Order: sequence, then C-alpha cells, then structure tokens
Amino acid sequence: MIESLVPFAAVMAPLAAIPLIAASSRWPNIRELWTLLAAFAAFFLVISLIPSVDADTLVGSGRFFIVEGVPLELKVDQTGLFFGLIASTLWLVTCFYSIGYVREHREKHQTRYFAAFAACIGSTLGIAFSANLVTFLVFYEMLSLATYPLVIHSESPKAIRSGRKYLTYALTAGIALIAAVLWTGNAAGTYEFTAGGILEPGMLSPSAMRLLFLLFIVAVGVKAGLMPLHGWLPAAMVAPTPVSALLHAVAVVKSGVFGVIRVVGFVFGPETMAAYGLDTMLIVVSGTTILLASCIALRQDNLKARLAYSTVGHLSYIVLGIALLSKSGFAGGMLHMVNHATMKITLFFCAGAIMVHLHKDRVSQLDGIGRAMPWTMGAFAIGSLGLAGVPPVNGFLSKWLLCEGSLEAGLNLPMVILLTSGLLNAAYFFPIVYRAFFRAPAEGVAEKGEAPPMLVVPICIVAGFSLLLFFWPDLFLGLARDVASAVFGGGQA
Amino acid sequence: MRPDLLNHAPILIILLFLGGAMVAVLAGLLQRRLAQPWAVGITGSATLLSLFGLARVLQEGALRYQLGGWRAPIGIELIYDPLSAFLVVVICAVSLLVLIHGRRIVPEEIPGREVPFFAVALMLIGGLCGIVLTGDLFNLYVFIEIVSLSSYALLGIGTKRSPLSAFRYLVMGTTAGSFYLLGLALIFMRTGTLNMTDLAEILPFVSGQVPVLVGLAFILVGLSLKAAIFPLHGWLPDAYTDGCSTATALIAPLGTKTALYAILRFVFFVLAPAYGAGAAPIGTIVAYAGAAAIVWGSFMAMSQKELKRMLAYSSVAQVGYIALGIGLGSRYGLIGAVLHILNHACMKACLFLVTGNLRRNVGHSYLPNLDASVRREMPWSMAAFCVAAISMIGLPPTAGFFSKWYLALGTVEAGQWPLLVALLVSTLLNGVYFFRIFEQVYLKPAREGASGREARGEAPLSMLVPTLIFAVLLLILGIGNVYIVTTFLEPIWAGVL
Amino acid sequence: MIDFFAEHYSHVCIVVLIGVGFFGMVGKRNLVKKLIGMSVLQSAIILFWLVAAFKEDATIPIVKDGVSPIVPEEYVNPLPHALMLTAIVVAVVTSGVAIALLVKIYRNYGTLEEDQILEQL
Amino acid sequence: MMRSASSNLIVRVTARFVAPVIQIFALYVLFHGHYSPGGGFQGGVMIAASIILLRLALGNRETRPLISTAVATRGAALGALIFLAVGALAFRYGGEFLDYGMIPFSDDESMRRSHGILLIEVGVALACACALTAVYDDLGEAPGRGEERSGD
Repeated sequence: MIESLVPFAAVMAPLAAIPLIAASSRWPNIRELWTLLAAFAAFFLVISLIPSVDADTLVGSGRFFIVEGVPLELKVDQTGLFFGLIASTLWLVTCFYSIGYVREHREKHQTRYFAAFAACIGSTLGIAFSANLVTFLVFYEMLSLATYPLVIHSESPKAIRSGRKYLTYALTAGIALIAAVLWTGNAAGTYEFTAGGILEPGMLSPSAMRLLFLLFIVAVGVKAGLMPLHGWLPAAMVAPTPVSALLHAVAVVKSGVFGVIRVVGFVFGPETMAAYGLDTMLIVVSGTTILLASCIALRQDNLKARLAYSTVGHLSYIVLGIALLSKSGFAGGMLHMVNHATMKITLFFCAGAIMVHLHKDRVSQLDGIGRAMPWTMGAFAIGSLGLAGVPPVNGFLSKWLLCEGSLEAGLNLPMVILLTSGLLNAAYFFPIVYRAFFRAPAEGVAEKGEAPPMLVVPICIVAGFSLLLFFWPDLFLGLARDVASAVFGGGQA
Repeated sequence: MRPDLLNHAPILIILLFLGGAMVAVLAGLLQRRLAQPWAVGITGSATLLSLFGLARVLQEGALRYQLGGWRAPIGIELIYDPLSAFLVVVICAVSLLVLIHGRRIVPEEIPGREVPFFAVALMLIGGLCGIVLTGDLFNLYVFIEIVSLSSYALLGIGTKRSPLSAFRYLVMGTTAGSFYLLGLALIFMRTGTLNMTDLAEILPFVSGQVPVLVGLAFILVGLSLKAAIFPLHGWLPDAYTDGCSTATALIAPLGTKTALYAILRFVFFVLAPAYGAGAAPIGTIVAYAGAAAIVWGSFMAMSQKELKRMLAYSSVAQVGYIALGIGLGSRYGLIGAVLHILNHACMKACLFLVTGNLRRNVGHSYLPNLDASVRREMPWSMAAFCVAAISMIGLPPTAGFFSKWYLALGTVEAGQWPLLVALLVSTLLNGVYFFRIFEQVYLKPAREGASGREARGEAPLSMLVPTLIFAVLLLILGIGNVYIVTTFLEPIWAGVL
Repeated sequence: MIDFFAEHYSHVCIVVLIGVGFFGMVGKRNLVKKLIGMSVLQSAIILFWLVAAFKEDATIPIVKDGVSPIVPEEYVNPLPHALMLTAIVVAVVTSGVAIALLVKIYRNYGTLEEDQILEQL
Repeated sequence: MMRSASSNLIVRVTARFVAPVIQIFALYVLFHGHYSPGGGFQGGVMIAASIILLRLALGNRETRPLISTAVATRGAALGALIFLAVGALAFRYGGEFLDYGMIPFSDDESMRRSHGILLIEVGVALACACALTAVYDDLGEAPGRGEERSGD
C-alpha cells in the first residue's frame, strides 16, 4: 500500500469549499469560483490516482482513530477508484450546468444549494474511498444529512413533505447500518473491507446471518432504491434538476449501490452469500424491482418522475448483476454504474434544460420541442437508446455483460428480466423522442430556440461520454474486471 | 503554578467555589453588578486549576487526598484520578460558559436577585465537583445534598410556577437523600466503613447478608431518584421547565449527570469486586430502566410544544443512555456512559443556552410560534442549535454519535438485542422532534408583524460566544473521542479489573 | 412476639416513623403537611443511625488522662454522631429552603392546598 | 402580621431575661465543645434561638437594629469563610486541608489541635447563628428578597 495524502485531499477539497462558499454568499461569482475550484481539485486528485492503483497496490491516507480501535481510514482500491472517478468527473460537469441552471431559473438560497452540493460530493468521495465499515458509516450518514437541504430546496409544502419522507427513509437506513456494522464487527472481529469478504460461513447461525444481510440490504437498499425501499426517490424529484441529475442519478443512489458492492463483495463475500442463499434473496428483490419500476415508469406523465422510476429500475440492474455472483455479472453491474450515470445524467440535464427554458415538465407537453432544441433532444435520444440497451451507446455493453453473467451463473430468469426490461425502457423513452422530433410543436416553442450554452454544453459533454464509453470502455471495464477477479479469486489478480 | 499547590488541587477546586460563594454574598451586597464577574472569575480560575491538576494527574498518576491529615479509612478521602480530574474540568468549563452566558439574561429574567443567584450557583458547582472527587460515601451524601439544595433554590427563582415545581423536586430529592442515608446506615452497621476503597475490600465478605443487600438497594434507588432514572424521573420535567434560563442551563447538563457519575463510581468501584463487574442483577435492571427511559422520554419529548419542556423530556431519555451504559457493566458500557455524560453536558448546555437566547430576543420558546424570522434574526444561534440537535440525534461526525456507538457496541457485545433496538429507535425519535424544529425555524414562512414586537436581532456577544463554543466543542469532542477514551478511561478500566 | 417488640422497640418505632413520614409526603394534599412528613422521615433516619451507634454503659470518646489502657467497649463510636450532626444540618437547610419556597407559593397562589393550586394552573 | 411585638408584659420581660442566659449557655456549649458534647453548630443554633426569641417577643422594630438581616447574611458568609480559612491555613504549614494540627498555635501537638478546632467551631457557630437568623428574617420578609441558604 502506498501512503499518500491524495485520497484525503480529494475528500476534503469539496468539504473545505463549504465554509468558503458560505462566507462569500454576497458575491455569487466568487462563490461559484470556489465551487469550480473544488470540483477541479477533486477531479484532478482522483485522476492522479489512476496510475498508482492497480490490483495489488492501494493508496491509503492516514490512520486517525475515529472510534477506539477503528481508524477513520481512506483507502483507494480499484472499486473505490471506480466510483470516485464517476462522482468527481460528473460533479465537474454538473457544476457548470448547475451554475447555468440556478441563474437561469433564479433559484433562491443559492448559497445553501452550493454548500450542500459540495457536502454531498465530499461525502460521496468519502464513501468511495472508505477503507472500513465505520468510515463508510460516517460518510454515509453525512451524505444523508447533506442531501436534506437539497430535497427541501424549494421550501414548498410539497418539498417539505418530501423532505420528511426522505429523512424517514434515510434515518431508518442509518439505524439499520449502525446495527449491521456493529454486529459485523462483533462477529468478524474487524471492520476492514476485504475483497472476498470478512464474514466466513459459520461465524453466525444461518438465521442470524440472514438477518444481518437483511439489515445491510435495508441500510444500503434505501439509497439504492430497492423496492419496497424506493419511496423517497420519486418524492425527492422536487429538488432542482441538477440535484436530481447528479445526486439522484449518480452520487446518492450510486452510494447505495456501491454499498451493495461493498457488502456483497467485501463484507460477506461470494462464498458466504452462496452458502446461506443470500444471493437468491437479492436476485428476487432486484429482479422484481426492475420489472415493477419499469412498469410504473410507463405510467408517469411527469418527465422527472418517469426518469426517477427508470433510475429505480436501472439501479436494480446493478444490484442484480452483483447478486448473480459471477465474474461477468459483477463486472457488468459495476460497468452499469458508470454507464447508467452518464446516460441518466444526460436525461436529467435535458429535462432540466427543458424546464428552465420552456417551463415544461410533462411528457405530454413535449410535442415538437426537438425542433427548438435539437442538441438537447439529440442528447436525450442518445441517453434513451443507451438505457434501452441499443448500440452504439454504452448501455449496450453493460447489459451484454450482465446477460453473460446471468448465463455464467447458470440462471436464465435474470436474463429474461433484463431483456424484458430493455423493451419496457424503449416503451417509455422512445415516445418522448418521437414526440419531440415528429410531432408538430406547440405555439411559441419553435421561436424559443436552443437553451443557453451553459446548459447545452454540459449536456453534449455527458452525452458524448455515453458514446465514448461505448467505443473506449477499457479504463472502466478493466477496473471492473479486476475488482471482479479480486472478489471471486483467481484471474489475473 | 507552584507544584506544591497542585498537591492540593482537588480540595482547592472545591474550596474556590465554596469560598467564592461566601465572598460573593459579602461583596455582592455592596455592588450588585459585581456578582456575575466574580462568579465567572472564580469559575475561570477553578477551570485553570483543574486543567493544571489534570495535566499533573496524567503525568504522575492518581492522587489520593486525605482531608485533615486523617488517613484514609478514618478520614475523608478525595480521589483525584484521570477520570475524576477530567470530569472536574468538564464541570468547571461547562459552568464557566454558562455563567458567562448569564451576564445579560440573569438580570433580565430575575431582576434584583443576581447576588444570591450567582452565590448559590457557585455553591452548586462546588458541590458538583465534590461529588465527582469524593472517595467517601457520607461525604458524597453531603455534596449531593449541597447540589440538591442549591438546585432547589436556583430552580425556585423564575416564573410563577417555579416555586411549586421546585418544591416538588425538593420533596423527591429529600426522599432520595433519605433513602441513600438509610441504605448507608445499613451498610455502615455491617462493615463499619464509609470509604469507597475500603468498602470495596470489605464488601466481598458480607456480600450475601440481607441488611447489606437491602442497604445497597436503598442506596441505588436513592441515587437513581437523584439521577432521574426512569421510572423515578417524575420531578424532572416540571423543575427544568419552570426554572430561569441560566439555572436550567447549569443544572440540566450537570445535575443529573453527576448523580449518574456517583452511581457509576459506586457500581464499578465499590460493587464490582464483590458482585463482579456490573453487579449482574442490578446491572440488568438499571440497563433496562435506561432503555425504557430512552423510549418513553423520546415519545414524551415528541408531544411537547414548549421547547424547554421538550428538552427536559429529552434529558430523561439521555439519562437513560447513561444508565444503560452503567447497567451493561462492561468496558464499552463504561466508555459509552462516561462519554455520554460529557457529550450530553455540552449538547444540553448548548440547547438550553439557545433557548435562553430565544427567550430573550424572541420573547418565547413556544415551538408552534417559531418561524423563519427567528433564523433570519439569529442565524448563529440557530446554527449552534442545529449542531447540538444533530448531535442529540446522534449523527456523525458530532459527539453524540460516538457515545451512542460505544453504547451500541456494548449491547451487541453483551447480546442484549432489546437494548440495541431501544438505542437505535431513539435515534429516529430524536430525529422526529428535532427535524420538526428545523422545519419550523428554517422553512415556515414568517408571519409579518404578527408578533407585534420589534426585532432584537442576534443575541449579544456575551450570550452568543458561549453558545457557539459549545457547538464547536461538540464537533471537536466527536473527532477526538478516541483520545478521551485512551487517555482518561483506559487507566480507570485497568483499575476496575 | 412480645419479646421481639420488647427487644427491638426502637427499630419498630423507627419503622413506624418512616411510615408516618411517607404517609405525610404521599397521602397529604397540603404542602405544609408534606413538608412535615418529610421532616419526620429525615428524623427517623437520623434516629436509626443513632440507635445503631448506641452502646450500653459507654461514654464519650474523650480520653481524659491517657494513662489507663483504652477499652473500646467503654467508648461510643463518635463517627455516627458526627455524621448525623451533618445530616441534621442538611435537614435544617432543606426545611429552610422548603419553607422559603412554600412562602413564595403562598404568595403566588394564595393557598397551600395542592388541589386548589392545580385548579389555578 | 404574626411577628408584631407582643403586648404582653410578662412575655416581653421573660424574653429579655431569658435571652442572655441562653446566649451564655450557648457560649459555654461552643467553647466546651471539644471536651464534652457540644460544639459550634449546637452553640450557634442556641444563639440563633435567642435572637429569634427576642424577635418574636419584642418585634422586628426593636430587634432589627441590633442584628439586621444584612449583617446576619454577611455574618453567615463570614463564619463559613473563617472555617475555610483556618482549613486552608494548614496549606501554609505543609498540612492538608483542615489539618489544623499543623498550624503553630503552640508547641504542644494536642494544644495545637485544640486551638485549631476552637477557631473552626467559632466560625461554624457564627455561620449557624447568622444563617438561621437570616432564614428566619427572610421567610417573613416582604416580597422581593431572594432565597437563603447557609454554609454548613
């Protein structure tokens, strides 16, 4: 392991920006400068870690004891790097988009918005780089708390109701996580994430093992939107769109999914999972979620709600891939983390651009807007194709790997679910694209033209990512495969 | 600081307060305004002294101070070990901040009575230090009564209702004291000693005798009444609600906690050799009483509309945490209990100080009437409130999370799942009643001109600074908990086993 | 039976006194009567200590000439008495504070009957 | 109210006569405290009793100027301070708190202890007498005065 302060600095960069942001609330330009500086700093710090992390080498920073016997330790392994890359890269893009969005939309409480945003990203990076369960817990709870101001941002009664709902779910998850972490530490004698798991079969009685797993799944499943724990996610769509885009498609929900990866691959380990039938439990839950969420998404007229349910479904793709306990499935799940992130953030950015520019937020209002906003809706089309699993967008790759993993595990049903869900995805996304390009626009839409560049450029960038990652998936795919090999043993690790 | 003076540090700290109180009576009659600076000065120098004393204890080990030159089992002994030295620092520092905060608010809330108020407050703090320091069971009784009497007097000044609440508190408190004394008589009859260390050595020989067991039961019930452990907490909510701001801010964080500390000392240092660590049957009862307190207190707090009353009920719950830790009787239980004594002192003090700020500048602390105007006028106070509340809920990285962590670890280790559930559920319940306030203060639109009162803005510096210091402390204590555990608690635990 | 009472009459008295004290504190609705009950309880416990320290045919523990050998049976243990002196002080101060509070309550409500005070709340 | 001066001549004269007797006996109890049952607390209480007796019998107007409430309050504090000061004086001579045997009142060890305890008892008596008087005054006082407590 290499000792270095880089992981620590990467986590602290956004957190250190918070007081600066708060202090310069009177001067929006300086305030946004801090946000951008922090975003760039975090981005380059994470990028700089890529060369030094491979399957054998970890980068760690600091062993400061947070509770007796357990250090608050940040350690970048490939899994953490994978997630850290997604979060920091997309944050940078979202920063530009956010600035454009809140100014265009004349949001109130912008300082609170940017401060909370920075806190969220700091916590997310902390989750990504956590070396043990306690550190993970600390950042997980911080993330829960930091998201609250963003959910209630508009301060409307509806937002406040959603905020309450969110808190109820998040605090319950936090409780379950504390209990699970304590129990694990007591049973396994360590909190350290270890590829292949720290809980050996036989450490706990079968029923206790299942209960512990259930606690973990409740804890991380809330953020990962596993049904029936997903209720907060559609409600949280009252938040401003960049928040929905980054946090509810990337940072927060992916923290939950990342938690599933850690729990399955690094706490329980495939052996224990299989020994107690925990994988079946997870497959059933995630499979059901995929189908149900896609069906519900079909019925949503509100664009963001449709995206939210689509998110719920796609998060379960990842969980399903991990639950398959096969190398390709695991790699596919991880790859889908990054792919879904780029595609869904594209869609959310588009929804946001439509909302601030044309003040439309319902699917039924979108007739013909593709003519006014060709770039935006073009990006939207790319995202939709990807989510439905059509090449040449990156979504195809991860879905392919997932199906392969399903076969590798000797299970057919998951593959059927995945393919069915692909159809359903097409069914709820393509009509939007169709409406936008092939229906006559409503009055006054065509003259409005394209959204401001501060919004469109980030949209094009993330859509470009989605395409790029189809042609050059090597970085992420390599990382994902390495992690899978480490977890399942053998291979090049 | 002269080193030979530090040999007397434990008694000097108590003397400073008691003597300071007397001088305050003498001097305060001449010039009323001098009372508060004098009290602050005394507490400040005691804080300094206790810090030097702590440093010395850490360097040279525990100090056993024999009063009057009489050797230990006969004379009264003060035990100045890392734990008690540390808690004395906490008591002095917390009271110092609260007394500074009282500069403006005491003359405004109870005009004309500053001198007796601050004199009695000094006696109270001296008594608190005494409880923590003493190694003699009868001396403990005397200090507990000094604290109780000062509390009755302090809480009796205030609103129209406060004398009645204070009287009820007095009746309960005296019953508790009588129980303790009765139990002590039985123990003394059987063992002939009042010294804690001595008793711990003798007790194993008589541990099964009926009078001894009855005596122990009386002592524990008496102390539990003073500490307001469920279901003996009935006096607490009224007493805390009706007192004046500074009095509650002084007594709520420290009063019941030192009684709990006395229980902790008694259970771990006197009973442990005879009955095993945690004194098995008693421990279980105490732990479950604590769990019941946590749940019941949280539910009662949720249904309150007056902020002070809500905080009082949450105190009942917080006492439950500490009781739970003591009842577990294990290493993690002890760590959790002591840390929570410390953390709760800071959290509650912070919350009550904010309540004081609200009462002074907004005119009330009635929850349904709080709205966003409060936050706009008093952004710093409310920020401090948020930190303290998050710590009460127990979210990292605030201090409250870590004491809960150790307590939960203790329950898991002992396999006491119901206790763990109570601990964790309380997090949710605390969340409910504190986020309700956040919503009010941050999101409820201000009613224009409804209050008919001109805005008084943020609290004056003398009130704001102590409040903010507490808020910052909560973060520091959270991050630094391991240092506290390894430095102050580890040697103690080594001594118990 | 009679023997038991004859031998332990002092303890029986103390138990009765404690009972009376408790009854006063719990059963009476008048605050002054509560206070009286409280005082009775305190006195009973002080009495209990003194009874426990009683020793027949013993005297105060002051050695006059210091020549004769000291026989412990001849002297009373002074400790309980000294302690109870302190306990009495505590009891007196408690009563003082209690009476002060009662005076204030009477001024605020015009009565010391708990029921009538509760009506006014 | 109830403490208006008694108009009964016998009560007044008896009280005037009895009070000094009580006080002298109180002093005996005080100064003989370390040889026989008695001491500062008992003596102090008796002095307070005599003062209160006078207040009851003669009324406040006549007795207050002799020992006013303010003086009583300060006396109580002063008494407690004497106690603490003697205790703390032991520091000066290398003893621990209240180790008055170390204070060089005399060469003889037992005499040193005797003098030390006497000083302390005087302090206690002063505190007791004054505090009880102050409490008594305070309870019947017109509204507006604060709580009272004593140093024990």
